[in-house]
Amino acid sequence: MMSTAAATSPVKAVTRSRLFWPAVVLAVLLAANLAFTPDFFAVRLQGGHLYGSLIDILHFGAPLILVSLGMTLVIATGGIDLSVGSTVAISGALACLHISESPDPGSVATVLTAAGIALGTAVLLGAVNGLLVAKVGVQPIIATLILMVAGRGVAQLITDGQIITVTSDPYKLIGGGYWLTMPFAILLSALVVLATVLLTRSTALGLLLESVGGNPVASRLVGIRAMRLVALVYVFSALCAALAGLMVSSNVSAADGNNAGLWIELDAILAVVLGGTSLNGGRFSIGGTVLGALIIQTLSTTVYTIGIPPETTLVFKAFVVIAVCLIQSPAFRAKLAARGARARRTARPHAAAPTTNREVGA
Amino acid sequence: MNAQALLTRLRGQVPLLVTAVLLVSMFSVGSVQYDGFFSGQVVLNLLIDNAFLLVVAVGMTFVVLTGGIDLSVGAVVALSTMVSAWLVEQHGWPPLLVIPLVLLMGTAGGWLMGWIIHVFEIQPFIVTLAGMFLARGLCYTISVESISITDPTYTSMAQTRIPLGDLFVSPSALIALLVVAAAFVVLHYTRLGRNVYALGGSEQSALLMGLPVQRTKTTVYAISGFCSALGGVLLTFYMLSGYGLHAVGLELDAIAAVVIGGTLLTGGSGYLLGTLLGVLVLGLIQTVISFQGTLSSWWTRIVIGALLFVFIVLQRLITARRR
Amino acid sequence: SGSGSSDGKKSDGKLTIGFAQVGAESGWRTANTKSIQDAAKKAGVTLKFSDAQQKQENQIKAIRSFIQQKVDVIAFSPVVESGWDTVLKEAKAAHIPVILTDRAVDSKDESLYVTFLGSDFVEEGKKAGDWLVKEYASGSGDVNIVQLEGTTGSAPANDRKAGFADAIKGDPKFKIVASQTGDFTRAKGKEVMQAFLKSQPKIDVLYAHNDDMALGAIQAIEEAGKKPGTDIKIVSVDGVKDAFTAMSQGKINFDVECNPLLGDQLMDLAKKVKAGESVPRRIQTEEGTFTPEQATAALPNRQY
Amino acid sequence: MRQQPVLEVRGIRKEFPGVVALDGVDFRLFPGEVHALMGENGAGKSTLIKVLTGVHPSDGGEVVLAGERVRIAGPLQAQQAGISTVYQEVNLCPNLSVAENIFIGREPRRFGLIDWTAMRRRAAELVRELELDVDVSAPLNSYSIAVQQLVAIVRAVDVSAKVLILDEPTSSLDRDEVRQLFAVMRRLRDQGVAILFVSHFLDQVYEVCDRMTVLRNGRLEGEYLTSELNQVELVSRMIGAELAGLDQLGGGKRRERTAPTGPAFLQADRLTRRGAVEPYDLDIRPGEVVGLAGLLGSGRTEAARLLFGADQSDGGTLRIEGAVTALRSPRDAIARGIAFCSENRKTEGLVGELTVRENIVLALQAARGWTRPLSRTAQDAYALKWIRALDIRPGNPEALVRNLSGGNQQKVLLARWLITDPKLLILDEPTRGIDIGAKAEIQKLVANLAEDGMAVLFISAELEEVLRLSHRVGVLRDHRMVAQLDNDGGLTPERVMATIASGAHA
Ligand SMILES: Nc1ncnc2c1ncn2[C@@H]1O[C@H](COP(=O)(O)OP(=O)(O)OP(=O)(O)O)[C@@H](O)[C@H]1O
Ligand SMILES: Nc1ncnc2c1ncn2[C@@H]1O[C@H](COP(=O)(O)OP(=O)(O)OP(=O)(O)O)[C@@H](O)[C@H]1O
Ligand SMILES: [Mg+2]
Ligand SMILES: [Mg+2]
Repeated sequence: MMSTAAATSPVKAVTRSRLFWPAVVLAVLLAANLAFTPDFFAVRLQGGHLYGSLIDILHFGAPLILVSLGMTLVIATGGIDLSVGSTVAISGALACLHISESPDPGSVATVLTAAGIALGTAVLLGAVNGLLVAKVGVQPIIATLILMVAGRGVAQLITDGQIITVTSDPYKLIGGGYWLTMPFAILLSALVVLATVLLTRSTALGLLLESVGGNPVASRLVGIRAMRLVALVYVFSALCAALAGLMVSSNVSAADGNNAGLWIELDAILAVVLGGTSLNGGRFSIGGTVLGALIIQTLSTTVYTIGIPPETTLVFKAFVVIAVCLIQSPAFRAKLAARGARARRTARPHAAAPTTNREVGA
Repeated sequence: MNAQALLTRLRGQVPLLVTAVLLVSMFSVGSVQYDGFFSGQVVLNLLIDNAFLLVVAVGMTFVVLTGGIDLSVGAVVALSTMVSAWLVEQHGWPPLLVIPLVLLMGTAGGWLMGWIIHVFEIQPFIVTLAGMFLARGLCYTISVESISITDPTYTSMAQTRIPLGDLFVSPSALIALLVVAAAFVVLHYTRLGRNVYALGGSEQSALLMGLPVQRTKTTVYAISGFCSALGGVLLTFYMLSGYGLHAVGLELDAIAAVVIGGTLLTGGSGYLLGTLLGVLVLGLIQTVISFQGTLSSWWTRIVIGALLFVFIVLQRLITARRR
Repeated sequence: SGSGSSDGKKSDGKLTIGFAQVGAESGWRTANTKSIQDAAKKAGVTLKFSDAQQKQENQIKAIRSFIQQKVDVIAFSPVVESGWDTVLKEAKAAHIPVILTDRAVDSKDESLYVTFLGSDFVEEGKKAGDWLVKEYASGSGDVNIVQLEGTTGSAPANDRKAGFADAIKGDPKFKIVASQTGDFTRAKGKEVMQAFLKSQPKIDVLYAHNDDMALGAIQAIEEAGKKPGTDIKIVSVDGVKDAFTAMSQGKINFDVECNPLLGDQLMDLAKKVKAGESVPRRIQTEEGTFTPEQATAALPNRQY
Repeated sequence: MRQQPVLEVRGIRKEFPGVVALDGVDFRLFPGEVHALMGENGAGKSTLIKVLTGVHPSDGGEVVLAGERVRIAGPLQAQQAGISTVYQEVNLCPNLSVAENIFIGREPRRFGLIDWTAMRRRAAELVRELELDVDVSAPLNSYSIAVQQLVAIVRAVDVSAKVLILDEPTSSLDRDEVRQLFAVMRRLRDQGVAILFVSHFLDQVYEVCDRMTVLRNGRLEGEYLTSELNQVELVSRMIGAELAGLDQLGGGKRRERTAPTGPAFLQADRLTRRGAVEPYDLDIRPGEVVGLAGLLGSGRTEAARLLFGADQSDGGTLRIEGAVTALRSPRDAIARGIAFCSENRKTEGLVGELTVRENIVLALQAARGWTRPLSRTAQDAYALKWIRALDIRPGNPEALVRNLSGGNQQKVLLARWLITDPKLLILDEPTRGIDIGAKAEIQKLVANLAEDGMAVLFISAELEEVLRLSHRVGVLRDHRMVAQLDNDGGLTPERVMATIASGAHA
């Protein structure tokens, strides 16, 4: 339940690390795939691109990682952002609309403007969320639910309910292209993750966020501008979602107002929680979130590769999620260890003399 | 001192009153705006059409009051419709056996989730999300098609109209109101109810005060499971079919209704009657939309969002000013 | 404001239709909605339109409110087949005729609706399968098929899967080696196809339940260094414009049309029904199948 | 005391990751006695209580209740076995009413349903017994920490158990309340209840306890009859060293200093907030320590919060360094060099999930803004400096604050504000739950800071402490500043009490 940070040995330091159990889970999932597809870990160079299942996981996981990243900071402040899926759709729609209507869809300038429009709108949307939560004092879940519902309508309004297909090489690069043999999306989200880690951990931002999420009353009394921080965090989340939206639409060269980012908020929250960040706010772990997102993506890939029929996919997922949570739960491990110890004790011939223990009230 | 006590208690009800007033104003605006809107039947239809949501939201209220969340409700509703339809139609079981069985199943499922949440200290979000996957998945393993129900018990429950003067309600609506009344009594007049609030206020304190934390938690999720299953039964009456894609996203509607009703998602504070109002708000928005009748699909969503926005912001601003 | 004023509306001779749409979940659906809205305008019909956001309960509520508003005709595309009896009985009691579009309901009581106008998803799947059987009639080796299914549990997915399976079941050389849901979306179609390409050593044919998934899968196939349409044959359903473009480039081999443009037909029907004329119980929309050549020819005047 | 102990523990051991909190502790509690559990901050008193009542599972040893070995699985089971406990941090539900907090779990019922009227009536009676004037249907969190502490006591006492455990129940109570509590304790003792009492106030311990058990560093030091161990000896047992004399501990005699003159740092002029404090005047000069005295609920905290912008005043003016200032938020106040160490460390002070280091630098970091982070070296330096200076245990800056003992948490809170080097330091019950050694250190520290030119507003329920430190004492009564007394050496606790009682200017 609790642990002091005093690590006594390097081994313990590793197992106590908050990333240890998510990493174990990810490794187990990947290994399970290997059993079904022997060349699952194979990565080869094909046509100048890295090609392989692992690359796919990272590639398709990239937007989820981004969305979860924003979600992590929101959750750290004790909030939640349901609107990310809609933001994904809106940003893709705006960018594709701009590109498809521009006379020169293939030019870098057009693509940059398109991205600028999408990200700029995201800032606005995030600010609305932020204001509702921080200033008006609406509960985060309901504040962002508004945009979740309306936003998808806005996205469809932008695309006129159709799927906007674009042909633009520079735009294709964002989510579907390659750079230095790697999918650009992976590099981009790695960059954003890195930047966020730097931003939160080498400035005081992380500490202040954790403080606001951990104890809002105390945070006000130490002079933290909680309102501004909270509002900012929603803007950041929207930005991440918008970037993910660019990726998603760029990857298929089309904007789908209705389906892009559908239910991604649930996946993102799940990723954050699997990564060890509590929904109650406070301590957050970006590394954990990345692992969590990869776990979710790997799980989908697993479903495809080992050929689970669609009817049973959800049952399979349910069991995996529960198993993952149990493995990660210190309480579960403690109970398991206690049971093991008890079994060993009773197995020993010179067990302690039987005691007349009475369970009080039990 | 007694007057003061009364005053404090009244102050606690302000958000509820504000919500009610806003609801009435919304109805009035609708009546002015649309023909045929200003009628008792429109109000009763709110109950008839949202009976299952109301029941589910009541269960959700218990969970949210303890500071938890139950994402599985929509899927459990779907599973209940599926199991009912499957057993009644394809196996010929009698409804009077099937309905209690389904309720038991929901309750047991909820109880199990609560148990896992408490004993293994896993966040409710994940456990109930897994529950959601499982319940939906089980639907599909039964059948990916929808199953129609022609059983006379179900059809009569579906089509019975209880007259109220010129107007009518459905049995489901009455059942839902009964559930609200029962839940109100449980929350406010039993130890369980008070333990629920205590747990939401501070789980640590509740434990140290010697309250039965584990039992309360599992009970609360069991109640939510029961309500979901009952919601499923009501939905079966309403739709006369079982289907794995029924009630998709219902969990969000239920949570929204609870939160709009003034219950804090962090637990410990809220009102059951607020949940009733929350459900009515959502239903009324839906009604306004369908009376408008000129909105394209996307404008429907945008207007729902906008109405929600106006409602929430007004609710917040008015209650905040009052303090 | 009272309920009496709806009578006043009727007296101006304008027909009022309440149309309860499933939602706007795909480009196909949007084209369907648009066709109905445009046709209503053209025919001078007052259209009460309601979007159910893919929820049956919302559709039921919408139909109830149409009854409340005393429209002349109710039309709707059922989200699912079952569960309509109650509300349709209410409509019947209010003497409002009901027209089903796009998909039938499984009600035993035939009197609950006057007619059905729409497509047959099973037939579409069958057409796709039939083409495949013909295409491979001469070959003898195994034909490994991967299937991209629509949203699990949804009617088109169920029926297109069943129709297809039915058509190919006669010949054991057709093997569906992998089948997953792609949720009717391009992104999912691409993602699933990418996984298939890695886990399946040999894929001959891709059958997609709609064009969007096929279009996503084409990208995945290209990225894997294969030629869609040649290395892997592609069969799809819907016939949207983007798919026609892909066909004209030889990337899709066969497309079964599922026509969303039934607005004009619906308005005609509604007028007839209101006027008391008798109409057929079931009206199939005009739907074709397309080969790349036909598609190339049809591409310039494709509307959606 | 020939009888059998009602509660006995033998060889109790409790380990937390990295800390052995209890190491083979024996302890006996007899019916009809008040037994003190003594030890420095972090000695293991609260842990022993938590192990006894099943909050923490023990790692060894046994618990014997009325002659039978038992395994107590949790507070619920402890209560059922007749052990009623007030834990150190107030552990009640802030969202419930006072009455519910007293009765929850054992609400009076009629026809199976809770009888609200009876519950409120009985709660009001119980509360009146302690001469508390509170509205029992108001939510608990509308009351100060002291009131909450009393409510917790009322709850525990009313359970009428065989064993009553009180972990620092008096840490924020004033004399009157303590007197009333002791009366209740004596009455229960006479009825045969065994009472375990923890306090850092030696006078209180000697006043009410029959025997005591001393812990040091998680080990049993010994069990003594109060009458056989004098205070000096007790303290040396607690800290494990011989002491020259008690004087050192008591912080020495009152310092003889002349009150600084010169312009005030802060001047409140008819400052007020409706429902909280009546208009009051207050000047504080650099180098001056101003104390606030008053009974529980007299409005000291509320007065102080206005000076920090924690609450908004709705009348009067505030001048800081001569300029009229409206403090809109604590941040404003901090920017002007004011620091406020709140009385409720759990809800208004610490962020439990963060480490000691992070909690210590939090205020300083907030003031610098997020773009100018303190380097890790600087953070460590601050943390280690104050861990040493205040003897925070365990001395690991990376320990989570919520795992620290109550007294050590209080020290962390104090350290947080001391490193901001404020011009005015507002201390609301800074020594709550702090052991007597550390208390003396803190008092010395405050005096030194003032000598170096810091203005200090010092609030404490312990009047002696206020008088020892302050140049001037503001007296509050019923939310009204009734007097400001110069502490020129002649001011005694009795005179302050008299002022409070008469409510008039002395
Ligand atoms: N949950 C925990 N996890 C880790 N260490 C803990 C935990 N609870 C207590 N400790 C440690 O156990 C030791 C004993 O703490 P305890 O609270 O019993 O002290 P105490 O005697 O009550 O002190 P105080 O007078 O300050 O209240 C301390 O070093 C503390 O840090
Ligand atoms: N007679 C009373 N007894 C106890 N509390 C009261 C009484 N009257 C009012 N209160 C409430 O208790 C709080 C007292 O305010 P405040 O915290 O400023 O007092 P204090 O002098 O700091 O006393 P302490 O902190 O010791 O309780 C206020 O919230 C007030 O509403
Ligand atoms: Mg303690
Ligand atoms: Mg105080």
